[in-house]
Amino acid sequence: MSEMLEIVSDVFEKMCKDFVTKETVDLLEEEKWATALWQQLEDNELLKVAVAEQHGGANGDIADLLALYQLTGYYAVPAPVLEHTLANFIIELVGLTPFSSITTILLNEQQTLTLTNGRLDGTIHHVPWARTAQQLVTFAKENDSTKLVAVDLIQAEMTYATNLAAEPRDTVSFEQAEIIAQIEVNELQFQKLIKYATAAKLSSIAGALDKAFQLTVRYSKEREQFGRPIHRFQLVQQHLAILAGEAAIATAAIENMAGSLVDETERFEVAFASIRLDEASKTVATAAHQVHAAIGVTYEHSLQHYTRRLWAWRDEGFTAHYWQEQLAADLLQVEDVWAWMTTQ
Amino acid sequence: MSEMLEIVSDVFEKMCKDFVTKETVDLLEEEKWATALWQQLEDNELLKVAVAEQHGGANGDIADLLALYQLTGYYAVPAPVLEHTLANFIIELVGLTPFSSITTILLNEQQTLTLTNGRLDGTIHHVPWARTAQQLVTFAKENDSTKLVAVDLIQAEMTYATNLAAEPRDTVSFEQAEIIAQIEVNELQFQKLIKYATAAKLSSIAGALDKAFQLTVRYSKEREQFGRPIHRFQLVQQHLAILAGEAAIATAAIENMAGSLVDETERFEVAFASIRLDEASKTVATAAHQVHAAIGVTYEHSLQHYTRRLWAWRDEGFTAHYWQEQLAADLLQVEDVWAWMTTQ
Amino acid sequence: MKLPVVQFTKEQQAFRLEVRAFLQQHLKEGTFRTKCDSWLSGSDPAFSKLVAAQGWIGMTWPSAYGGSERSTIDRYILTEEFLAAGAPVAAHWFADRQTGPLLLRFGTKEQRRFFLPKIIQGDCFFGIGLSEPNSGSDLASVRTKAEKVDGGWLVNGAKTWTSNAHDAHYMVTLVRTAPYDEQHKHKGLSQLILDLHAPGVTITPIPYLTGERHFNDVFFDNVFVPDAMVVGTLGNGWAQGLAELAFERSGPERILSTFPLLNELIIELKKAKDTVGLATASKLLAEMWSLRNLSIGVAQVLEEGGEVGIPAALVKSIGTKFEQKIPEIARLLVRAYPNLQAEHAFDRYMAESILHAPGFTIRGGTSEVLYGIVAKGVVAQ
Amino acid sequence: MKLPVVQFTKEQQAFRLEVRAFLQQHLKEGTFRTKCDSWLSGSDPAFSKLVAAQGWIGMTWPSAYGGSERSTIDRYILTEEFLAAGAPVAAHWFADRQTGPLLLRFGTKEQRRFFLPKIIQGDCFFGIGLSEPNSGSDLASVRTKAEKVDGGWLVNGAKTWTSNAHDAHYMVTLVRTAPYDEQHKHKGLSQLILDLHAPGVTITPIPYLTGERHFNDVFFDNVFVPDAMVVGTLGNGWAQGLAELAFERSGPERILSTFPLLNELIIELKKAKDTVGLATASKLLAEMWSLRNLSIGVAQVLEEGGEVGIPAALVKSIGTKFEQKIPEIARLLVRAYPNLQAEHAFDRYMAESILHAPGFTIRGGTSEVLYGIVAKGVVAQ
Repeated sequence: MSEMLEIVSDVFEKMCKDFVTKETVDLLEEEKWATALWQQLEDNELLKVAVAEQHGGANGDIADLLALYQLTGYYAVPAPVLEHTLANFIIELVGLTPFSSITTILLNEQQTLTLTNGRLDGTIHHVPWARTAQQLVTFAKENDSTKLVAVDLIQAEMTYATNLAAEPRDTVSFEQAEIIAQIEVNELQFQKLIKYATAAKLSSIAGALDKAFQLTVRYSKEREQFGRPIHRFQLVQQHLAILAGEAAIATAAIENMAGSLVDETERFEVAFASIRLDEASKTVATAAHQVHAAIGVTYEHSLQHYTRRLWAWRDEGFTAHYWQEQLAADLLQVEDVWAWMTTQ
Repeated sequence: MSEMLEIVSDVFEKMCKDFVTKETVDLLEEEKWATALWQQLEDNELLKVAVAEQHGGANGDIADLLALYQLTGYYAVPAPVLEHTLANFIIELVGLTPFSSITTILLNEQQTLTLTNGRLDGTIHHVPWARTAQQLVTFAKENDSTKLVAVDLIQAEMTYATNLAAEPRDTVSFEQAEIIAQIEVNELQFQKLIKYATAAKLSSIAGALDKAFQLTVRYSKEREQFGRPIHRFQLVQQHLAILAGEAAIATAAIENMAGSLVDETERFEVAFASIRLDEASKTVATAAHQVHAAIGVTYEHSLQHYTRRLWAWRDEGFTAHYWQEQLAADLLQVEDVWAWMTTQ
Repeated sequence: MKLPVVQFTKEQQAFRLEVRAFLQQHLKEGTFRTKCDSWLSGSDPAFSKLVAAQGWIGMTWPSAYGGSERSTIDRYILTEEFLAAGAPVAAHWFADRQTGPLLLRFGTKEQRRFFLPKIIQGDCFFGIGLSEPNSGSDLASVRTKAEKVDGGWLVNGAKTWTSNAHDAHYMVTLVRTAPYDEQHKHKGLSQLILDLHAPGVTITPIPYLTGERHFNDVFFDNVFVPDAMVVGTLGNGWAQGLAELAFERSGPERILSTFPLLNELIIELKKAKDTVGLATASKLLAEMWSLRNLSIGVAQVLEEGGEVGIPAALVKSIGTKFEQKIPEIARLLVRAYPNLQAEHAFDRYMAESILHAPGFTIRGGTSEVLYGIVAKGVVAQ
Repeated sequence: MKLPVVQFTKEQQAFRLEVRAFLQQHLKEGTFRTKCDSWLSGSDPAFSKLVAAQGWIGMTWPSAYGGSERSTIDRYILTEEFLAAGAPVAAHWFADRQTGPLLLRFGTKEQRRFFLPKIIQGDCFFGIGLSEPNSGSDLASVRTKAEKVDGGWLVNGAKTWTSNAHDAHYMVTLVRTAPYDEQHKHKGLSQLILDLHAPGVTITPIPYLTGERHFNDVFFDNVFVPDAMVVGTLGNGWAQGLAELAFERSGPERILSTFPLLNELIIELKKAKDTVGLATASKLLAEMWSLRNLSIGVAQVLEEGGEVGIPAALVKSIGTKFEQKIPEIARLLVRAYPNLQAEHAFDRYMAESILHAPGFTIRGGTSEVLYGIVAKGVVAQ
């Protein structure tokens, strides 16, 4: 992490602490969100961290963004911070101009939108924060080629829906919608974009699972059973050790992945991280709930904000499923698996 | 279990206790076996329990045999008791005459022997106790049909080998060997025979895993660590509970399977038992060794006789692999899986 | 630990088909919609009335009270079919599974005459009052107290995690009828039948993580309970409560809570002709089959009045892990976007299963507590 | 718990290729045959001499003793390559991994001068004398005692589970140099370098379950150990021993013991063009990758002299479970008939892996003990 971003990270975390309470996250269930936080982030130019200087940003890189996304996951930030910043990062990357009004992004495995003569048609499901955003950045098919397009959502027909964590995931339909910008992406660019999008999601997941781990440690110290704090029981210690392991594994995976992306040496890091964090999400959610027992499955307790996100996020965008299939195809071509894994 | 067999079972178990010590099982490593036990079994006509009365047997059924095989597994009996009795049961079933001299059997998924004009050719691997037996009962291909054949092993070329548990599993080759008997088996008979053979193996596995469980309980009471018997530690209790569960599941599976075979209502019981006991073998071997710690991986301790058998047997004959594939094919035809499982 | 092998009789098989036909008809008519974990989270008093009309609540109880005196195995079949179909049986669940047998074993003649017919008719639901805010797995530490007054008891304190208390009429409540004694925690506990509509009772929801109403806190402020509502022997509440647990731990509801998802998984795999996936699914069926053997065996022993503490704890601990595992394996085989509101049944059952799964290995005795019970049992043998 | 991300330098990558070429050459020449769990069960003094000739034993140690002063990361790379190739490095393993670092930290100048060059030349192997017949995981309960005599110590007692003691020349032995005190078990323990060929030493094999010689009992009957062979401070043996554990717990040998099987599995799946199987195998690779990140990060912190107690315990507990899981997953994907003598590499590696797997989660700290260490660590933070 650059020195600049260390400061940005600290400020961002302070804002999360100040503006994202359990009650703020709960707002999502009432179809509201953390507008006060958003205002603060905007006022402090934190939404432009990875935007180029010529567009008024701080010129951060993908690793900087991923560090922020660990925080949005850790605090379950109920605002489209990831979507807006990632959308702008990605459209800048392909040479388009970033937006200052709220922008969302969805890069999906199944591409259901079509582009014909600059007009967009089709329906896309599970669009994060579509109801809140002004622009959507997504893929569209034009004949045999894949385009990255930006489109104004005012032209869309929308059905509100949510994921398992009550985050907005709306269904969006276009009929002959005019697009703001488009650019063709070749296979190499496509891979790069979906790796960035996957890495963004994985960073949030790592943040959420670290939080579930921290909440569990805290609870194990506060809760007493049979006259002792429960962390004194071997079976609870086993859960804590398993959680600590998954958290450590996840953190190391994310950092190695981020390092490879920023160095442009990435080969399989995103795929491996995706597969490993899918496993970690399950293990962490299970163990955290088991230690918390009944209290953990209540709406009142904040554990659910993190475990529900883990359950939701793992099945969104490019999933572990997808990356496993990619790796399987790659392995068919690999001569020696040990050399492949250890030699650049 | 019939009353007759309850008595037979008791006598058989008493002989196992008297004639099968740890040292007897160790004999296998020196290419010896429990000949004294064999003599006793023969003298007491226990090898003919399931042979028809007209052939001098006690007319037992498959459930009676399976009960004995649980005991051969529980005591790791180092003698071809299962093979000899099962071979005779099976050849009687298809209308041939049982043998009194030692007979072995191998029904294999891959049929590598061919029959031409009453002459047998080919090589068959992993034949249990071939070095000790006089006859082998096995499948052979003749054109497109499958035959059950009995052949005198004196005509075979043999290479000694063992399975993971040091039990004889020899490679046997025939060249124009004369056969003693043959009979064609149709698909229905084939299924019946391989189910009996699988059920026999599974009963031994259930016996061995019950023994591994019992040894572990005993050890947890004897062994002290940090000033207490180890069964007082929650993590050891967890292992014991898991072992108890697998043992109970395995016993119930075997008994339901045996019941369905003897009633001739068997549909998927052998397949399910095979799949579930494959899983149980892994779980039991792992947990039993973990509780025993270092002592359990020594040659001196008898645990290894049972865990090595579990590791060996699960990959012999018709394995869980095979039955899963069969069930997958069946499921394609099943209308309603709940109805299929619960309605005869 | 040998359990009997149960072969269903022709009559039992016919009964299964009868129950199945009833459920299929109501599914078709839209009386209910299949749901995972319906036995605890699917409370529908109107549906319970329909079940009662069939004679299927309290079906094993004496005819004197309106029961059909059917066997435990018949009831087992009934329960299985309801769970497999994901029918909403939560409203009458505790009265049928626990309160009835408790009253038949320990209740007075008056209690039986008063409550059992009402339960059988689907007019009287019960909650269970065991846990307290600070007791958790340590049930012996309950503090809710009942003080003797003229003609009855005054109850003060609180119970928590009471499922569906808001739909229930009464609650069997474990209280201290003698002062708490640190050295003999299990003593002085008694079971009272407490009218949830009595003055001084406050029921407040503890919303589930999905926001659904399910658990409740139940507070008692000088709630009067007549002497006639004491169950069994004063001070014997701990032992009576333990006796209930075997019924609670080994039923099909510890195996089948997520069966609708497993069924849907197989439907999806069949559609895709995915034999590799079906081979994996067959492992789940093998687990289910092996758990059913154990669970039905326990039911048979219970019918015969035998001791099943350990095998019942095994069914609970292994079965609930199996229920929990189904969504995690299903999502590896078929891609899903889990959503409680989804049209697509697979996505909906996935969401129900994932969100309810954490509770499976907690409610009715955590896996950790059960491991201890089993281990102590096998070591003592 | 943030660990550094290590990017290998160009030099390090070149070194890896150098090691790999050496191993491939010797594989081709038949100097050794790939084996699972070769670091503990593949003792071959002649091969150790070849390794020494490359300067690859004690390669991080000061040049004053013949070392190459290379980095911990270089040594990490070396070790990885040896394990991935399943090379027989057990003979010099403990001297290289533990004894050298111990002497560099706590040994006298004379001890270093005497032992380190010999170790580096592959002429001196060490065993580890920790466990005793009744100590198990409770190491503080060791009873082997050393009594002060003129010029040294007389050792009586016994050690057990000493790997490859029969090939070793010396053993770092944990003994009581002060009487056992139930209240302060950790006090009065010291580490002595004991000559395994000294009078009074008896080494008897404890055959492994395969019958192979691997573990040993080592008995001491009035064995004289000169004063000069005390390591570090008298009575400080417990603390010195603990310091060794981080080195012991987090290396690639806690991840790669069954890598030859995983590699062979992928070869088989590729042959069969089984992409579903390869997708499952890719999960194993993802686990391996994630464990390596952690393990290499710990190595880097160790290089910088940092504290790694908890992450090292995590690598050990998670890594050994991973090693143990490989044969169990491999056999679901490719049919095998595991056999130590098989021609077919897959069957042979399966047998080696299955038969050695139980030890992975026991040796060097059982998983149960490690869970306690980690939990106490995270609770204290």
